[in-house]
Amino acid sequence: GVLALSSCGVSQDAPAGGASGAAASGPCAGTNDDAAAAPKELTLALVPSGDAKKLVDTVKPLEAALTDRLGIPVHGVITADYQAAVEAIGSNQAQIGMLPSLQMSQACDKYGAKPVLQTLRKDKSSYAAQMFTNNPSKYCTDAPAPGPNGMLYCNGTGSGDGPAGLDSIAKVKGAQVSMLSPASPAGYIFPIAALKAKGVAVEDISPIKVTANDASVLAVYKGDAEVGFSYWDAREVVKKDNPDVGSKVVVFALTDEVPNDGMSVSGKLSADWQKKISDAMLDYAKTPEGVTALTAIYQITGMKTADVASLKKTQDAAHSIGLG
Amino acid sequence: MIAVAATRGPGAESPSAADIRFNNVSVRYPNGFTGLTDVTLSIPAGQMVGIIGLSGAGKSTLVRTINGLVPISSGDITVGDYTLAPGRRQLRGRALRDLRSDVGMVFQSFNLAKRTTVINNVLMGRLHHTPAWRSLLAAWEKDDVELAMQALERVEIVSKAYEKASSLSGGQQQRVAIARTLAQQPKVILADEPVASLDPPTSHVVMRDLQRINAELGITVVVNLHFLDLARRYCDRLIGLRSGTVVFDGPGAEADEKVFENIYGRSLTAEDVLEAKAEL
Amino acid sequence: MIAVAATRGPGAESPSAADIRFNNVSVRYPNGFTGLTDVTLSIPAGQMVGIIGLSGAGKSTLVRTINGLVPISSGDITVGDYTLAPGRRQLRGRALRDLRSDVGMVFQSFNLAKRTTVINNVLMGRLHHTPAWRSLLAAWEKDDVELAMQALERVEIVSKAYEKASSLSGGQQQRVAIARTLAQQPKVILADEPVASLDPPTSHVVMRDLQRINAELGITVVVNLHFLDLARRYCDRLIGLRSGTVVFDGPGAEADEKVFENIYGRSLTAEDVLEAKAEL
Amino acid sequence: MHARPAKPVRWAAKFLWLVITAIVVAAFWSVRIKWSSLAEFPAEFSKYLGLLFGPPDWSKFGEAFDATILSVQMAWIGTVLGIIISFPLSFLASRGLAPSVLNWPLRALFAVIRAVPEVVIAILILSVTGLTPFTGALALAIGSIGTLGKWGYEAFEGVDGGPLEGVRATGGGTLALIRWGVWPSAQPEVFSFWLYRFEINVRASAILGLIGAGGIGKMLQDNVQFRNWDAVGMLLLVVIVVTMIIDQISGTVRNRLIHGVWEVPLLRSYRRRMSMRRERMEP
Amino acid sequence: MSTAGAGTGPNASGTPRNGLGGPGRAPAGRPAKPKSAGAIAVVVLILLAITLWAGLGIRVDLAAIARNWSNAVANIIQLTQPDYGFIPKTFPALLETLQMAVIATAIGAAVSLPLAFLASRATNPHTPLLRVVRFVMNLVRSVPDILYAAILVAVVGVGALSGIMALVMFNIGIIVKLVSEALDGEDAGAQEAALAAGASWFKADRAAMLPQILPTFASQTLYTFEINIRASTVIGLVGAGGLGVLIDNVRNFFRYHELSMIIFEILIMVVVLEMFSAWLRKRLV
Ligand SMILES: Nc1ncnc2c1ncn2[C@@H]1O[C@H](COP(=O)(O)OP(=O)(O)OP(=O)(O)O)[C@@H](O)[C@H]1O
Ligand SMILES: Nc1ncnc2c1ncn2[C@@H]1O[C@H](COP(=O)(O)OP(=O)(O)OP(=O)(O)O)[C@@H](O)[C@H]1O
Ligand SMILES: [Mg+2]
Ligand SMILES: [Mg+2]
Repeated sequence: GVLALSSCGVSQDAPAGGASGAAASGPCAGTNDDAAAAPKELTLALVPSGDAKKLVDTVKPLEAALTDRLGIPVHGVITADYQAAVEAIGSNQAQIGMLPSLQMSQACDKYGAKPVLQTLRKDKSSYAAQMFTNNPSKYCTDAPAPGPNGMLYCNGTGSGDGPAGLDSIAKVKGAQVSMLSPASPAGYIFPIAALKAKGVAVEDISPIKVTANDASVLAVYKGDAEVGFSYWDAREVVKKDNPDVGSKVVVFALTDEVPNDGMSVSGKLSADWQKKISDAMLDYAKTPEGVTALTAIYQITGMKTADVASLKKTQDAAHSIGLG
Repeated sequence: MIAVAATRGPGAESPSAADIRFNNVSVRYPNGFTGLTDVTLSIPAGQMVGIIGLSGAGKSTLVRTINGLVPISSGDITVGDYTLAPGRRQLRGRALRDLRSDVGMVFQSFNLAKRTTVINNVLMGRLHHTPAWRSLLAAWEKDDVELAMQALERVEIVSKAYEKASSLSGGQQQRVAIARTLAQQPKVILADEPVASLDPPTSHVVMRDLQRINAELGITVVVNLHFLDLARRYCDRLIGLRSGTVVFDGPGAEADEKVFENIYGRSLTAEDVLEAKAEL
Repeated sequence: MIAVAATRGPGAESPSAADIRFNNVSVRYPNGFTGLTDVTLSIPAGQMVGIIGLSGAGKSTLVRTINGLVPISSGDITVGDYTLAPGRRQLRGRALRDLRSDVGMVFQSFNLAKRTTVINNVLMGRLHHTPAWRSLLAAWEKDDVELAMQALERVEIVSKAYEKASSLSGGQQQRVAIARTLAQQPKVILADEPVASLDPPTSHVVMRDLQRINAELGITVVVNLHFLDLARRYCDRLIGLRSGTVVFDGPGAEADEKVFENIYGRSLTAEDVLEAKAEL
Repeated sequence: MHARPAKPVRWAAKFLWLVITAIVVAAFWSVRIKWSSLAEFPAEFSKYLGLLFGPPDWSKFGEAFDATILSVQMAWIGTVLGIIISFPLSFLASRGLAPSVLNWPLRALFAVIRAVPEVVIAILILSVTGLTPFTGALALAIGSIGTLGKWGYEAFEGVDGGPLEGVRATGGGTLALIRWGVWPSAQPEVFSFWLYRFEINVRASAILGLIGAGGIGKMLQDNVQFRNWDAVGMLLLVVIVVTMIIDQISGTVRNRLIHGVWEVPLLRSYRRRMSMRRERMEP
Repeated sequence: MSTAGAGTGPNASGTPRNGLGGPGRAPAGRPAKPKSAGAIAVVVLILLAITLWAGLGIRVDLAAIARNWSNAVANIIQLTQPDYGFIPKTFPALLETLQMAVIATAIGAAVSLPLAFLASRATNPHTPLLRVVRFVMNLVRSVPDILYAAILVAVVGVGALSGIMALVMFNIGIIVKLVSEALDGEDAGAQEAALAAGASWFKADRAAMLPQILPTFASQTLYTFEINIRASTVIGLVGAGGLGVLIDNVRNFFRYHELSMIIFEILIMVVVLEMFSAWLRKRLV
């Protein structure tokens, strides 16, 4: 085995042919397979950005609505692992994926999975990643003030439009920081890219790894970390169980805008079915029940057709910190 | 016993098929130690031969060359129609297994599969004649089971047939080992110290068993012994080994104190045995 | 040997401290089997006693009750100042260890720790007198090492002191076991079939060793034997066991064929031994 | 004539000890750890014990129990498949039972499998069987092949040579040798490591929950993430009780197979062992 | 077993038999073959039932394997092609994993050895203590390693320390189990001899049993070292450092050639350890 392996070493960064070559040339738009037979059932893979337990309960209406509209059974599976979700879509084990922007690009580059929809939150198709702390006196240059949702913000972050407050982030050096896996755009890539731009390397902070945005908030809320990364504003998810999170945890910086997560469909479906699925989802997102269910899952307020070019921003940010 | 004799198949036709002849046989172990030096012997079929000698003299080595468990380094051995030769010309594969199925062996340490039943152990003597799938599933043929039962009856331990071998006493295990050899219907039986660690009456019983098998079934018996009185009493012929060479070969009656002293390199009872200890 | 004698500490003062007395001793094993029945015996200090009997007669059981390895069920045994009693009154803890340090045992299967050196095995005999931390670190006291070396010299195997026990031949291992017992400086030596599986000359050497230790150091020796000639030749006194009861007790010279037949329940050499086999 | 030998100095052993000590010291010395934080450990630990068990949150017990059972099922199928595949391969990997052209590639295969992390195995498999517990079971099965295969050939090569010789001397072929010379001796050891691997798989299935295979791992991870310590405490108790019950059952089965008695390991008495030992020593 | 031992006691049936004498000896009756087939069938049925139950529970779908096996091929091929250029970047993580594994193995082995002696019936005659130790060890073993890591990360914070502590707990479970089982199976003759010479149990265990299980102990310790290296992938999942974090990083960006390189490095360590273990065993036995 040893010999066999060593005889065929390759360089990771040499273009290996196939779909991955697309990364270098412009944005990936995905493929379809019109020869494919109509699917008899569909699997929807969701990567949780919130409490997966709640996701299980809120995913039921979504399953039902899609089943109803498509006429074949659709069932949702939650995986906490980004790579697992992408591989599942790539191999047509899951046909629909609710994925963060980076994984949408990856699934497209690697397996031709078509990015069809992007979510809208408060009518925005992008959002900022935030940095927050339980030690505002260290990171805030002005007094924290309540934003529209009643939670505390400083350094001009209350609007939710990034970038903001990035001048104070150099102080993060040496702190305990809760962050998500390196594949998370808001929980890792954009904040780390912002820190790098200010001269703080990953090695300069001590990371506490969590796998969901609200867990990152909780880590700071409970004092396990001094600073945390998440999307804006993940504190709202935590607020239900911990009403004082808005006063104990203060947001002090916002990164560049991150393209919203969205929905990819397998490239092994016919264009016809890809469209059917995307239409069904769009249609559902317009109904009142749809809005309620989607809000419960991801605070989504609507859906729109994916902006393939914007998705690429995440990949570029990842490249800037030596990932991807 | 008659039953066993009666069921001996066509393989038993000519006892002369089992003459054993050593021609200038030497054995060198892989570590360079010489176990046997230039041994030339002829054991006619149907004889009962005892081999005696000090511990380490090469008794086990001699006996084990006969069924190829120890490969020889020079010379050759013929056992019936088979020839054991050194090196490249070694007997192997099918031919070696054929030879071994003709030569039964009783080991000093019994070499039973302790965790399986007595009858399964005895049936191992039939493995040579059993198709692979049968042996795999332990789906023994009726005839073979019958043969094994008769062998157990012969050594009078049939009542333990379905007990685990590990639950038997040493003497009982030794009998199972003999039964396994009988079930094999061999032309030659090799026995490596079959009575070590048995009490005197039991030792006599086992030796007598071997003697009867030899006399009644005409099977050649080669037996290693530490007990001179047993050797003299039960064997037609004694072969004395010392440091891998034959130093005595003759009828038991001829083997007197002098001969033993020669074989063992010292007096057996003298007061000065302490002096001899250094050799051990 | 003189050296060993000379280093015998104050513990050796009065040999009479090691008289062994059995009073109506019975042993019932946990599974209900009765190993000894109502044995009454007295072995004065300094005697060399051989115990003979069929396999399973209770020889090992008898010997093992003396150092408490097998607990007795009724009666009592006194060994010097110690009394072994059944049940609640059992000797245990410190007192039992004190008794055992006075009683050396040579096991049939040698019971050496094969993976450590010969000298470490011999030094096990000194464990009773070694503080726990020293035994933990194997930081043996000089005097103890000296004693162990002398014991090895006595059985003439000192040249192997630093070899692994597993690399020795059977006879050599038996001597190491004896040396371990000697290093213990006991008042009594119990030997459970110390010559089984040794060749005749070696057996004589071991028996003579025991005899000399008995004669020169005044140590009581109780030895289990399967070999009648050895028993008769080397022991002051023979005790015959059958089914857990004493059926003979007298000097070796008195033990003739008749006595043996009684002990073994059958003739040793008769032609009808086959009849007796069913018992085994 | 019998000079006392000088106490030999084992240079190789001394050197080996020196190297090992040096490696350990170097590791302690170089690792980036604030050893001082150990001082707070007892206080911190008791605080968390309080959070975990003071008292546990039993509200999700039903769900936890179901998830644990699913993990056990995954582990069972994983173990059974692992055994079915590794068992014949182990024989082929044993020196003396199969030609060395087979031995070496198989040993290499076992080593490769052991080198690949379970998560990676699981992700390769999920592209075949999807985000299901079955994927988890297959991942455990493949992981099991690596260890069971290795333990297998070690056990088969380690069997007592006596019975092997016994079979050889009757003229039996290789298959007979395996069936009657190797298997009866290796059997108890093999059974016991099958059971042990099952135990490992029950615990390893916790990791596979993360990738969507289901079972207790997902629940554990979620609750740890959100610092629901009382729920973690409950999960911990469920896992411990279930695995301990399995352990006792398998131990009882093992006692039956090896010693021929039905006995629950935690209750087995000492006296029993002593009498069994005596019998072993005196055939 | 024990009943068979009593039954074979020769003197049980010996004396009366002898009286028979004469040529007309009754042939010992053949015993009937015990009906073990029924028991075996029951066991097989139970095992099948459990397997069926488990199979239904996890929804076994063998057809999917036949249908989709080719899906994994491309990734597996990538995994067989390591990117050697990646080696230098793995060094810090590799070093940290090795440090953690060495420290955890050293502490684990040192703590386990006395515990193993306390957990074996062969070396600990004190039944209540034995049960307590065994119970605690069962407890220690039943907690999943990932949970140790997760809880310790919460207790002592992120980093090598919590990783090491998790590995130590894990190691103690393994070594104590395997070594105490080896002790149970070890020939206790030498220990009996030491006891018969008046040694206490402690001394007899030290002098007679320790050398006997040293090869087992050494090989199990090396085995746990191997496990520690592999477990670092799990430990890394919760942020305890080492190769695990690196693996997470590369696999999330589908850098399979780099992942392959890491696996290759682990493989080398596994093989070297196995060879060393075999060599050491041979030396010690
Ligand atoms: N596999 C082996 N490799 C090297 N030397 C061996 C091997 N087997 C036996 N010997 C050596 O060959 C010599 C003869 O051994 P053998 O077993 O034939 O003696 P023996 O006469 O049967 O002795 P015993 O009465 O002790 O059984 C001994 O010195 C022994 O050490
Ligand atoms: N631990 C035990 N439990 C039950 N029965 C036992 C035990 N140990 C020995 N026995 C039985 O007690 C009887 C006497 O055994 P013992 O070992 O004393 O015999 P022995 O005279 O030494 O025989 P041998 O010559 O075979 O060594 C035997 O029948 C044996 O089966
Ligand atoms: Mg021999
Ligand atoms: Mg005995």
